[in-house]
Amino acid sequence: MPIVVNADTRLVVQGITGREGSFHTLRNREYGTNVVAGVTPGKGGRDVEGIPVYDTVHEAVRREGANTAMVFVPPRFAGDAILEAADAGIGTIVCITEGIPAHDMLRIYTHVRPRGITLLGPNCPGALSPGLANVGIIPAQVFARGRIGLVSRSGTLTYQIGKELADLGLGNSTIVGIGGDPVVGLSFVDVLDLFEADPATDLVVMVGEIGGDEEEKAAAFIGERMRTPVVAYIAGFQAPPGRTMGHAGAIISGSAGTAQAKKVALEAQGVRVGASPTEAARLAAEAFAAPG
Amino acid sequence: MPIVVNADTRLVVQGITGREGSFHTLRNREYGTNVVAGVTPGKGGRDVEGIPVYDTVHEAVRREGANTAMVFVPPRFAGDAILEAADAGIGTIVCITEGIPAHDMLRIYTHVRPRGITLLGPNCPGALSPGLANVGIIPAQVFARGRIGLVSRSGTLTYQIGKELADLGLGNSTIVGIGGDPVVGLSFVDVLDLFEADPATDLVVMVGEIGGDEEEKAAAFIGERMRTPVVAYIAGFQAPPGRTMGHAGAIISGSAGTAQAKKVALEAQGVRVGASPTEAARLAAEAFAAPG
Amino acid sequence: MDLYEYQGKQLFARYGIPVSEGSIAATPAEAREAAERIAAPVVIKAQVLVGGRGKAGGVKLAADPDEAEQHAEAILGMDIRGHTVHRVWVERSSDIAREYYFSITFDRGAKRPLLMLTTAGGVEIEEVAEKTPDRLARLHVDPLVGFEPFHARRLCFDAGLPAEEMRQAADIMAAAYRAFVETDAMLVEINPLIVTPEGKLHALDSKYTVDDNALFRHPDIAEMRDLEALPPEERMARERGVTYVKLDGYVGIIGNGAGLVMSTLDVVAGAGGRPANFLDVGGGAQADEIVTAMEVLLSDPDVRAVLFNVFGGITRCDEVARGILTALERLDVKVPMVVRLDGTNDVEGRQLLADAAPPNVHVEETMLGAAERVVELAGSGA
Amino acid sequence: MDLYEYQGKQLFARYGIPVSEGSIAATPAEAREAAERIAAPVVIKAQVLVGGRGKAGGVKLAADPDEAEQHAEAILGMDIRGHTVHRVWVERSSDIAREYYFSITFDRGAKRPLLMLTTAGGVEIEEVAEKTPDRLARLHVDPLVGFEPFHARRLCFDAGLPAEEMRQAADIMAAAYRAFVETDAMLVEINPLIVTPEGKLHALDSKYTVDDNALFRHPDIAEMRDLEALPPEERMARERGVTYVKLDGYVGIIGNGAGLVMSTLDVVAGAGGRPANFLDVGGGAQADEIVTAMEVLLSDPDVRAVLFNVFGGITRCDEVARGILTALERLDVKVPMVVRLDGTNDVEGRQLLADAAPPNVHVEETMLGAAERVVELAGSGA
Repeated sequence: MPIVVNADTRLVVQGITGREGSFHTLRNREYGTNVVAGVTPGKGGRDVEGIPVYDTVHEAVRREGANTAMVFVPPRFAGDAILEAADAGIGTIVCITEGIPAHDMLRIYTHVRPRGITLLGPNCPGALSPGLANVGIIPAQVFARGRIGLVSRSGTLTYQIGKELADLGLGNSTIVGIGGDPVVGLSFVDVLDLFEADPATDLVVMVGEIGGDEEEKAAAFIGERMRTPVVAYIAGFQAPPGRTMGHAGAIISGSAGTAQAKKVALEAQGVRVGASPTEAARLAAEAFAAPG
Repeated sequence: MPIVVNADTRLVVQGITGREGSFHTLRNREYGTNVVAGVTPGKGGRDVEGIPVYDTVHEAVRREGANTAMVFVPPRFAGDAILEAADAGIGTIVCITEGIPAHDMLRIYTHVRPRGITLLGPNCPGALSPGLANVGIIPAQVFARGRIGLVSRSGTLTYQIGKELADLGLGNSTIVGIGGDPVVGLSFVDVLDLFEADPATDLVVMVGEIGGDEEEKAAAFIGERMRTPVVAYIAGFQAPPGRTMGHAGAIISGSAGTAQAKKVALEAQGVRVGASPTEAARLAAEAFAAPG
Repeated sequence: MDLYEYQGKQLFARYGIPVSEGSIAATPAEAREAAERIAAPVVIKAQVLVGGRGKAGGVKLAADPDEAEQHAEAILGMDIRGHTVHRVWVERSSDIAREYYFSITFDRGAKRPLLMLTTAGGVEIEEVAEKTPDRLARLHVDPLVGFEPFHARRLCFDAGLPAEEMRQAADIMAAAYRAFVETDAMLVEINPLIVTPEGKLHALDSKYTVDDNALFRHPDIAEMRDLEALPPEERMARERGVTYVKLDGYVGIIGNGAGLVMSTLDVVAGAGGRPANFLDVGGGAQADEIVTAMEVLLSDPDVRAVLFNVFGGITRCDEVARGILTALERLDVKVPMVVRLDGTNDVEGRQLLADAAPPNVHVEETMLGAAERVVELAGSGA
Repeated sequence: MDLYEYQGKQLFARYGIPVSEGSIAATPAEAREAAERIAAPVVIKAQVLVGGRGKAGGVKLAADPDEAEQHAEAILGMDIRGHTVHRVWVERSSDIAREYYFSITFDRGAKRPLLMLTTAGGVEIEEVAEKTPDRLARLHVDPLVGFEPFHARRLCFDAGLPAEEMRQAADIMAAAYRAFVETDAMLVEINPLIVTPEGKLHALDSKYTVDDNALFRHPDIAEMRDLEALPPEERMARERGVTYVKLDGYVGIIGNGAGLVMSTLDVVAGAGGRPANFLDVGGGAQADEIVTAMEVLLSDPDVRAVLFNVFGGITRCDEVARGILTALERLDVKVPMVVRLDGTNDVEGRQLLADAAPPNVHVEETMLGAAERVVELAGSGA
């Protein structure tokens, strides 16, 4: 059973009646995702092309057995939406919203983490298990079904690498976009851990970028705990220190969080790091072809 | 290995230089408890009859390997002391202090519970494993070593029952006073669970009182999960509703929390409930003598 | 500590929960003045720390100041289920379209605040819970995360509140939660929470209980305590810092530790007696505290005999014995006393009593024996 | 968003952290007036969002208003590491017995606020961490539980603060924590935190960063933003809501998604070019936004060629192509452009460009190929 989203997914979409929310919900459903409900306070009782809308997540859980939530509400309400989903007993929460205050996420992370809730994002493209379920905004047509796990802090860069892999005839077990914010739920280490235990994944491609130390922690985790081979790509060698590069979390603070430091940490654990998305895909192809 | 406190206990006493703190610390040490340190902010570097005093619990942990804390500081500072012990990595915290605001305990409980910390109390007499360790204010001379677990919300009532058991030639594996406040760390269910798993315990005597529904929860737990026989005593049949009976938690709210309701719940699960401490001890002796 | 309606409403107003304009009055003249100030029909409400004042005639509508004065005259001094009315609250009368109920209780079982909202307000919540449980919205709040907008939404939708009232209800609930946490409340209840014909939500009554253990950080609330409302023995007990609860029997009971004293009441009742009180001298009591406790207990004229039941842990039995002897010297003790001392220094304690041999003190070895003896003495001493 | 020293100190004062009396001045005359008001020796401090102003001569002591005016004259307009000084902060000069350091940072690795205190203040904390790590007290605070007295005690004892200063230090730390949380700060730094000869603790400088994503709830802080401090292209970008960072190269780069754009910079550098900027049009960009982005990018005179790298997910490549064509019509584009479109509607997008066939637009199929091409064009277009 592929990780994060799969055939067991019963999705409720928070903010389903918004323009973006309804667009991606329908795309996800069209792909085959089991979308069981939507939530928009005050619009309970309506439906979005046949998907029932409720006023609260609790009701969606009670009536439709939702077990996964996708959050598509504006940033100043998104933290509350995540907490609502957690309170309603949702086990997997995928937050697409960008621009949630970092302090909100600090509190939310501290609350949900010890409760065993899987929180993906915020500011992430979601997760796609090709052929089974797509929760989020990842363009599924780019990715083929296969046995490479892909985990990334960036959306479009992931698509680029997925495309390059597909060009080499390789597909993916699950694509997980962990998000570009300073505080996100699932970290690289968390997703690597899931891939390591996933029989559907034979190789992992990890796509990092400047800022924070999650890639360094991932390197340590790979060295200590992983048997599944990992290939990496890191973006941001040209980024100047002290500037936020598009993602709230993509910033070199002082001398910490540089692409070079991340590359060195990964290589020290035997992880090959591509110099471009093209090269990363080629390294993956080589590793995939090599005897495990 | 008896529960909560035992030969592995390495005790740090918070508030060791106070009158009560130093008195009971020395009594506990005299009994054989391994008291490794005390903490009083600003008095670091001194000692209390050879027990080194530190400014912070962290230092006591780092320098003396303390793993159990006893809190003996005044109520308005005791919540902070519990949080300090938890933050310092202490695994078992025994809070003797009475009068901590209930909202403080709500926040503390919510914080420590998912972290797997054993919090006993507040407003409790502590725990005694006869012959091994005494952490708190239980008068050890009342209790003999033996195979009956004793758990109670009340201090002196526990001593009364311990004495009655001793008069019948019976002793205890561990005596646990869970405390008389509305919010305490270890509940009856938690302690029953520990006794159930404890090879040193063959029978449990549970001493409840009016207020809350922990005895009812314990009854359900006994019915569902316990193989170790349990005998009970409940105090407060004469208590009027709406009045706090000495312990902050001993209050009948509306029609909830009566001694009668608790007795009925326990008897429904086959637990024999004594009408007086004397009878409870006699029932324990009978159960103990009966083939398991 | 329970607050009067008007005190609870003061706190409501402080946190931004809408309440009616009003004044407190201790005399009919003050009630008239209040009605004059408000210059509209008013409601005169007895201020007592007990329910059922409406049925007892403690709440009256007054069309004008004359009527307000008359009603206050009737209500002041009234006895409502054992509580004397010392003050009335005079407030502007409200038009009521609907009555809701909202409360926050300290749910010790769940170890979280419990919020309840129902549109079936104005009656006891137990009744709603029993008869129309589906109309009662309930949820718990994580005390570290606090009250979030989703809690308000869930309560409103689950209770079936009209959409146009949700904003107001959410604001009131958030304010009440803040009050609950910041004043260390054990209960904040608004019943009824009314909707006026204009669609405004408004607290028409308050029930408010604050944690005694937290009063040190709320000196303003601590000052609200009305010692007049207590029976004289309990007032004395409170002033002297003794834990005392008056009951309706005739066997006075003193002991150390709440659980042991409760048990002593039960054992005395089991022996056929009726306890006059609960009195816990606490742990480590000194002789002086014993004297004070005795004084409180003996101030109750119903007490016909006293049972002293002490199990010494921190408390030393010799110290207790000394306290008893001092009390016998200082106080004019007319009733017989049974004393049972066990635990720390019990031999010394019993020896002290044996040496002094006061005529009306009977020493017993066991708790059960002591209970039987005191019941016997109380029966014959009437 | 980084705040100037004087802005950070305004927030300090609001939360009760002691700061010096002072005024902001944009002219030497204002600096003189400020010094006259203070009527004591003052310090004139350049307000720039960059470190090292002391070494650059941006901080001067003035004994009287004359001297204050002279120093302000010298400092205003000064260039400090690329930042022009537009304002000086004039504050009462402090006597310093000792210099400490205190900060709260948003530790994203630990996902908790990190508090640091050392008595070795006045220098960069990295230096302390490296040279005297045992003098640096560090701890994390649980964001749900918050800052508790024990945190203050631990920091003070671990840093070896004198006992008589602990009360003041604890108050300052608690206030700073409150400020950190309530203003959504990413950094609150007091360096130096001085002790005066009289033993008073006092913030002599401030470093303060607020989360851009949280400015919606802090309109007062949002207004503190000084657009003058930005290079003109970035100012334009900010006004138009485009994510743009100016770099020192000559190849202009536009793409969709932060990661892809960062990667594009690296691939261009790998091909031997130097990126002039980072510009992310974000997800789902419409033609208008493409035009705006182009305008921002082309306002930089250093740009010799532009690389457009788009991978369509939500973004549709035909929409991007339309934007490019509109921009070419509206703007006077003199530099060559390489366009690479992939993903959603890429065929349609490429077709639109092929049909219009603007003379200076070169379409490439792959990212690597596009990077090589733009470097080649930039080199020959100089």
